[in-house]
Amino acid sequence: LEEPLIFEIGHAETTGVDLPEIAPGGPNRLGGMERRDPIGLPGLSEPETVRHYTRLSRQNYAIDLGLFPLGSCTMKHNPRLNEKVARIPGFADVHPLQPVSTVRGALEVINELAHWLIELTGMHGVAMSPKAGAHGELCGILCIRAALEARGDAREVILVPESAHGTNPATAAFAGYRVENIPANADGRVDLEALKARLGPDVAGVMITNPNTCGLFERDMKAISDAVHAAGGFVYCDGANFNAIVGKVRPGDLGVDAMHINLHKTFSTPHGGGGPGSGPVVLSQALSPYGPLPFTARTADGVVHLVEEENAAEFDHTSAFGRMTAFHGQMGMFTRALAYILSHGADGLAQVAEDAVLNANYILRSLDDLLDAPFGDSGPCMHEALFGDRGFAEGLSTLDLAKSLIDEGYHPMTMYFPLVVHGAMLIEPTETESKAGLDQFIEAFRSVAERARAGDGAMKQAPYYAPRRRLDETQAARKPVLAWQGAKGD
Amino acid sequence: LEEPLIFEIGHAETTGVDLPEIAPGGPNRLGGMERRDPIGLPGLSEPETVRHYTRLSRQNYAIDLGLFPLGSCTMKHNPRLNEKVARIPGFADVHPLQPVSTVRGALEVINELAHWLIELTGMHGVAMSPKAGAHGELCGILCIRAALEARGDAREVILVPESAHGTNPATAAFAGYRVENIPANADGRVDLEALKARLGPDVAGVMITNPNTCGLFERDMKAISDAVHAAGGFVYCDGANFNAIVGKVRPGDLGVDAMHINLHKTFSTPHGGGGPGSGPVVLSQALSPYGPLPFTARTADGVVHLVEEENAAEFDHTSAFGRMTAFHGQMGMFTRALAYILSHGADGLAQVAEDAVLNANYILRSLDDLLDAPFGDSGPCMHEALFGDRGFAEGLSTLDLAKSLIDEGYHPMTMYFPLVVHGAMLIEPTETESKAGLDQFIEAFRSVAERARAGDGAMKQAPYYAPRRRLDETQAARKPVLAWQGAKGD
Amino acid sequence: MRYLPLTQADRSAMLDRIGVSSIDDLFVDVPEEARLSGPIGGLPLHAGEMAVERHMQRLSRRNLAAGDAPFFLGAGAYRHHVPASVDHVIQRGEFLTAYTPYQPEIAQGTLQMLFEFQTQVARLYGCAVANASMYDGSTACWEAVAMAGRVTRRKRVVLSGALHPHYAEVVRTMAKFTDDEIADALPSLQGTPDNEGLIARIDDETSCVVVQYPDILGRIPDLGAIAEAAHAKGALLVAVNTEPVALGAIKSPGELGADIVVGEGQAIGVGLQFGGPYLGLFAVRDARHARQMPGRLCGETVDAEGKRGFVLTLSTREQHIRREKATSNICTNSGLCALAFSVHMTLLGEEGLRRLAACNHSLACEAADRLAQIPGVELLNDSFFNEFTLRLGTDARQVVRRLADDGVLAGVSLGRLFPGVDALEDGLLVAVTETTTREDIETLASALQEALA
Amino acid sequence: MRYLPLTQADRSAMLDRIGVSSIDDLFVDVPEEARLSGPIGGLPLHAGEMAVERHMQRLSRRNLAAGDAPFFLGAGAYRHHVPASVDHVIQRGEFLTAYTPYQPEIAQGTLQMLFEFQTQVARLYGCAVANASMYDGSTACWEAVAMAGRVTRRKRVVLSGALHPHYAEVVRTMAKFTDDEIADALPSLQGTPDNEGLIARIDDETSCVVVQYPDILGRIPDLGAIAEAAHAKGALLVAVNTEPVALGAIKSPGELGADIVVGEGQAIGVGLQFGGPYLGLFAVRDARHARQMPGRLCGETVDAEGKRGFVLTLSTREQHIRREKATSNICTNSGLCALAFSVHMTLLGEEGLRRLAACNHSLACEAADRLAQIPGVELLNDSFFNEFTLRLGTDARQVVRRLADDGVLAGVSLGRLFPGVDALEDGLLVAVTETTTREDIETLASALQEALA
Repeated sequence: LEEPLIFEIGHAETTGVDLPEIAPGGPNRLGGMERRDPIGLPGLSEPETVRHYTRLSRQNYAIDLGLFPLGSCTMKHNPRLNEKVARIPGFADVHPLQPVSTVRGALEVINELAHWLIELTGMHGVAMSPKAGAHGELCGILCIRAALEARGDAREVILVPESAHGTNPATAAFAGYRVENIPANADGRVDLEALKARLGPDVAGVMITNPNTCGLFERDMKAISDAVHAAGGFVYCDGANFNAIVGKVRPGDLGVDAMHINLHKTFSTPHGGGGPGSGPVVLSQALSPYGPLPFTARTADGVVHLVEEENAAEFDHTSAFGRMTAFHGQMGMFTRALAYILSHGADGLAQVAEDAVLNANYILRSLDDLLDAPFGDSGPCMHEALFGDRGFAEGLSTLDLAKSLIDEGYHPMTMYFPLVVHGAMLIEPTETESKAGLDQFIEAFRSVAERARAGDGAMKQAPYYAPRRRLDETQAARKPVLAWQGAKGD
Repeated sequence: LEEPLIFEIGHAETTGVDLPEIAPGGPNRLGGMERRDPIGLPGLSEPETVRHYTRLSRQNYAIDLGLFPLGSCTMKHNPRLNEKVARIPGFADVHPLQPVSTVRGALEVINELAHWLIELTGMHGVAMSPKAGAHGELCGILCIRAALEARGDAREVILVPESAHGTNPATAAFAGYRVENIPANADGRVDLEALKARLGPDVAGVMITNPNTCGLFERDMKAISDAVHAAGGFVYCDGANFNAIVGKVRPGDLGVDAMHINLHKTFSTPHGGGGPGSGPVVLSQALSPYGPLPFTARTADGVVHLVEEENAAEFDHTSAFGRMTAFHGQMGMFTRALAYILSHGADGLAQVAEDAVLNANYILRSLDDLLDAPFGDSGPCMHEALFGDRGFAEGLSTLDLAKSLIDEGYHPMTMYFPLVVHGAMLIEPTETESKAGLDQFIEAFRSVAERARAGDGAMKQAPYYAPRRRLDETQAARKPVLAWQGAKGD
Repeated sequence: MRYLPLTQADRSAMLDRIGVSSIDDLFVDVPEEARLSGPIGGLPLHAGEMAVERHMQRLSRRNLAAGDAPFFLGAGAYRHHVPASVDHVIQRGEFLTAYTPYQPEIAQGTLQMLFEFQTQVARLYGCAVANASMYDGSTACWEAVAMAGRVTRRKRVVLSGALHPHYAEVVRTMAKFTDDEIADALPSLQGTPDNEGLIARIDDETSCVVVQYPDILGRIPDLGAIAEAAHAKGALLVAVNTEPVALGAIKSPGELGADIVVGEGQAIGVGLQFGGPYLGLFAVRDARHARQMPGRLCGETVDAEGKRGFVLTLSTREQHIRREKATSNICTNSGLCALAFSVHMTLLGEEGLRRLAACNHSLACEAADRLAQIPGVELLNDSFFNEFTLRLGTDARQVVRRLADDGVLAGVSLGRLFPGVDALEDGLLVAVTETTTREDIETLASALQEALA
Repeated sequence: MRYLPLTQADRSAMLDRIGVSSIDDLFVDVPEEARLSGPIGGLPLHAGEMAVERHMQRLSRRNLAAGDAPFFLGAGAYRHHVPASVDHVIQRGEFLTAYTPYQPEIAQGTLQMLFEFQTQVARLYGCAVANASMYDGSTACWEAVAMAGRVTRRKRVVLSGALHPHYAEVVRTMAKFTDDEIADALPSLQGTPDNEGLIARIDDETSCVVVQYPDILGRIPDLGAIAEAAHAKGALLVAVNTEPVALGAIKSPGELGADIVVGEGQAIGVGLQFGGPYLGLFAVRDARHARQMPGRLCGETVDAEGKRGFVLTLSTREQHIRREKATSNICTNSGLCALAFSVHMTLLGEEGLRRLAACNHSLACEAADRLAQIPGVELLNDSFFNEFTLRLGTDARQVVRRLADDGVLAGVSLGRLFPGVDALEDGLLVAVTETTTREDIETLASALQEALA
């Protein structure tokens, strides 16, 4: 059965909510702006609503259904306890502008999470308000810009490795910087000498991902940081891959000045089909004064304060570059992330990194006889295993392998990223997969890889067993249909 | 992907719960009964557990996925508000033996629900503790037996119509009665004259379903009751079909002495794949004194009391026939049912009955050109439409049609029940289906009915598109495998 | 109404198709005088979610939730921590809103779960076969008695005095109608269960002897000796367990020779819920007894393509097939509670169950020692798992009520369980689980000391 | 650890396959000096569910939940009743734990939902196209300003003084780095918004004028007049709505000529959550502007068999394709909040939304009249929907704090929103929704009267 659109089954007069009937057209104080025309919003009764969304949900793949081998995206299990605590009325049913005397617990949560993020990263401060990873990146780059401006130093360039996430250059550009690439060396890491050669008074900083998007730890990270600092720049670290090192390595010890943390990656707040995210940014001592408002601070008396525009001076924070968002950030994600950190504890978080790296290396070594592993000879990977499409039969691509993997019951791995590897396949199993689950996945992956090498043309039409066959993305983009075009009446 | 058993993927040392490690074998007070051998219970981590059960769940059909045309079973939408209120800690986290001063609210819920059940049925009292419909039936029959014994009248026979649910004769037998059938007349109802002829001093009572299992209202109900009462017997009414008349007709007005109410049918507590149920029994004035303990009673001061063995005398209830169960009945279902009643209100409940009957007649009249409707000519049906297999091609049965319906995306209707109609198909759409949903179902049903008439042999192997093809029930019963037979170790 | 999808236009169109002019015409078979002329007396009109939720919240606040007080009640219902993922699973619409799995092709989720559940219960109980669950422990207990009658064709039932009094009352109630003879007794207030006295009551007419393990006073009887004596007389031993967590620490009843093991499964996954819905567990040590069992059974089989699958089986025992000749009139199991139990048990696993049991026992030992220090308080039990009996030297009901007024839920008085039995009235049953904190124990100790001073 | 499935035996077997002897060997690329020698400072070891839940519960009790007090806060975040089925749907694992729908064949659930969401938002806003959501209203507001700059190629932004001050501050913050010029102002404390003053600030260099509707003081500006003036100067009108329920009662911004309509969708389905996660809504009146929009867009297409299906589209605007040339650096939407909004909106439907709006307005009118009767209290607004401004004649911040101490959450003081602006300090914003009871209004009235006496 195909699931129709709500616009095809709903009626304007149907409602799944019982509310008193109030005659329209009576006296009102709407300033003459009363709405008269139909809006075009169909309603469904509760039974129809629950069924519609239940059926829709079953066309999705999800972590609860199986492994999500998405390199760089860290799709791991979402603990149900965290869903429960986020729904405690004392957190879920609190207004952001309530008098601080009535929200001490909420401020405690923010402050406690901030504290552990600082400890886990070895940094000095943290801006909690950014709404997602890319927002956090922007926040970090703006801190760098604010710090440079504060010393009257108008630098223009941000250096970004070729293998960076697309958000990195987009963020730098959005913050008004010119983006230049840093080359990689043969073993997939930043070319330290090339970087040093490029540094100079026009370079505001570098944006580096560590572990990098090839799944490798940047061995020279500290040297890179030292060089950048020596040249008067700052080091931004993309925290997307923090899951590989949480509890094991502190970016602050490597000289990083700013790093965003995707709470939905390392700290497992649910991905939700594309958000909401949450992107706190940890900051070095040099950048902390420039972090945006609001934030929380615990004073010597143990009280946690909310620091906003009006009391920034009391907390010696008048250099804040401004405000990234209304209110205080993603509280609902903070409660989940804090519960995650406390549940795992110091031992559990280190185990997270260890098991994530173990699982990735297990996959690397279980597939590298069949697939080209471009950096496989240079030692272990971190939490993700990278392969290229060398050895595939003529005419078959990474995309075909990915879509064939769907027929095996799995979500595809990350494809064509990083750009530095041809037909890249980046696989991140995460620590929440069992060995039995990995073995099953490896078997499925080997089967599609063998078909790709053998030139099984049927792969070009995969998937066959998904809710939909391949979708025509070109048509969607050429003649965009972005809203239902039916009538607004019934 | 086939989902393995937990015994095939779990390990004795794996656990999804973090608990302190306490060394076994230390001093204890277990009276020398310490367990030493392995138990054989595999554990799974939380990610594996959530995934296992999520995947399993997707092999089920459910109301949330589609229409459930099960005659006599009233599978309707389960409001999510009811799930929410049942989980309020003040209800869900209360012990049945707490001092009554700490459970006044729980007693209020029971008493309030009891009050509305009495009002809706026009009866005098209600026994709330029975755990399910059949348990309620037993309770009602035991009330009858207790009342008869109290007047020293040892009657031996219970009369049951041929079309009755299997629980009716089983219950009567379990309560020590001999069961005799009452014949039906040509239009599918109890033959009043035959019944009258059988009544006598050995007849303890009758068990009647109204609306009956042919989906028809027993027009002569009052006359039946009068005749039974005149002969010194009692009238038990099976309340399975109360959904057809709730808010429209009160069984008490028709002379019923006892009727169980399946809260999961009329009042939509969730079916849960086979329970838990809840079967309060409403009682006439004559039977109320014999109802079992415990129950609740509100005194003139407004306080709700718990009446148990020790204070039964204070509440003038020393004739209670005993206790049906530990504690007070299905509290978790009471909260849901009360929320259901209050949500619908007097107008909504009557509308429930009206829409349920309307939907059933719509199906009756949308299919009766294609299917034999044995009582279709004698007027409208109540909340379910009954068809027979006359007109099916040789070799095709109601079962084949049912299994073919699965391939159309629906759960089968009730089959081969009531027994009085050959190849019976009993369809109850309930009031929570939309017209669009019914139209889609009718179309699917017509298509399989046409195939059954045309003799489409492929139907014999249906379903084709379900998680499983037809299962070998004979093998299951002949060589029962009722537990996993693997080793208890890992 | 938010739950009713039909619009007025739908209703008109449908009446047209049916060929009647109004809904009333569909109720033509209901005699005029039986139709309600107006709405049900006193019941208000339909109400929005907010109003209903507020009403229920208001009522709930008149209860003292166990989580809001130091809490020590047991006596057949135990408060354990239920992992958040259990509730997540049972709220999946595909489990919550599914029907009884009579159509196995589209009910493998429920069926495989039941098969796993049956195996878990059988193993926990040390039995060969368990059914797909019953209403609760007390009704399962009666069903066991009835089954023992069918197996032995005898009518005399010996109940241990230390059987939960509600369970005993259910058996007595049902037996009134089946003419079974019930030999019961009161519990003996001594540190060790009176096995000799019980054994002495078993005779050649006895169908079964029913023993709770641990018993209602928290003591752990030596089932092995009773089994031996029962079997010597041709009787069956029915073991009743109301705290499954205990079986992570003590031997299973099946291992000790019980023939039928029944119990309450509420402690694992289900929660307190003021007494219901709960989860009746029912198992037999000898697989040959399976066909005499009541209730639903799920069995393994194959489908037309040879794939493993599960079905409800041996239904020839059941009422919908056998009608008045069924082994029981039961037609419901406690499906969703069985799911909750099974999910929780899967999360625990053997290691988790053993740790949970160890943690319960160790805290209970601490609590017993602490409370026994209070002047005037005496610990009755020689053996116990997570529940024990204190003698207070005064009417424990009064003490419990007084402590409740101070917000301490002190336990279950024997007077509440056995009203009118003077010899028991100074007894207080105290249960301790992993949800009990040391502060709770201290609070109880102080409150008790004060109340007894 | 309950979340980590590997057993020690698994780990050993895996290390064998990899060919190293210990996990440490896998971290060989991490320089020795960068490895932590011990556990993270101060962080305790792993904790069970009970311990974590207790800790969080303890913290939560230091908050006063809105449901536990008479509650009148708005100012960009509104408390509405969310039907229970909304939370049920968003907890479905297939929605909750799904990834961004980049693989459309196995993400039609999320994609169809987004397509329906986009249509609902577009219709509510009176626009042609809406995107799949942004972080929240304030960031959507900045994205609208940035987009207006791209469309008009102008750099001067006129902000209405009655724009939410946090929104204005976000725009000002971002503009510092993009060199946009921001012309802003303070709100005028008068009954009707100062349209003339605003219009006078629009010039030929203006890329857009940003107007909140209803505005931060609760007044309902005549957007039509502003749109006309803006268009006459070649500028775009960006309308900002923070209370979508209002649009069930008043004309849509698109209908009135707004070019870009953005807002906060939190009020429908999402809840208060101390400010996040919320739901940024973003729509354009003219479909031709779609390619200039930021954020994800879901579009209809067909699959290889011709079946209707949905995909993320026009991604050539986005960072993962265009990198530094993208229209925004945004890469997340607020997917689960969009789902909650869409489910709630589907439950409401047009009829429900209109009723909800009518009910909010009518209760707000009652409350305004009641509160204006208090001596010393003056109602500022000539027009309002469910939120209005009172002048108290004294510092409203103090009054709010005092009432909070008495358990009444009286509203948002203008002093909190506009710190340091003396002219506004006696202003109190009061919001009233369907969750407000008449008793709440009376409680507030008495408390206010007492505080002002």
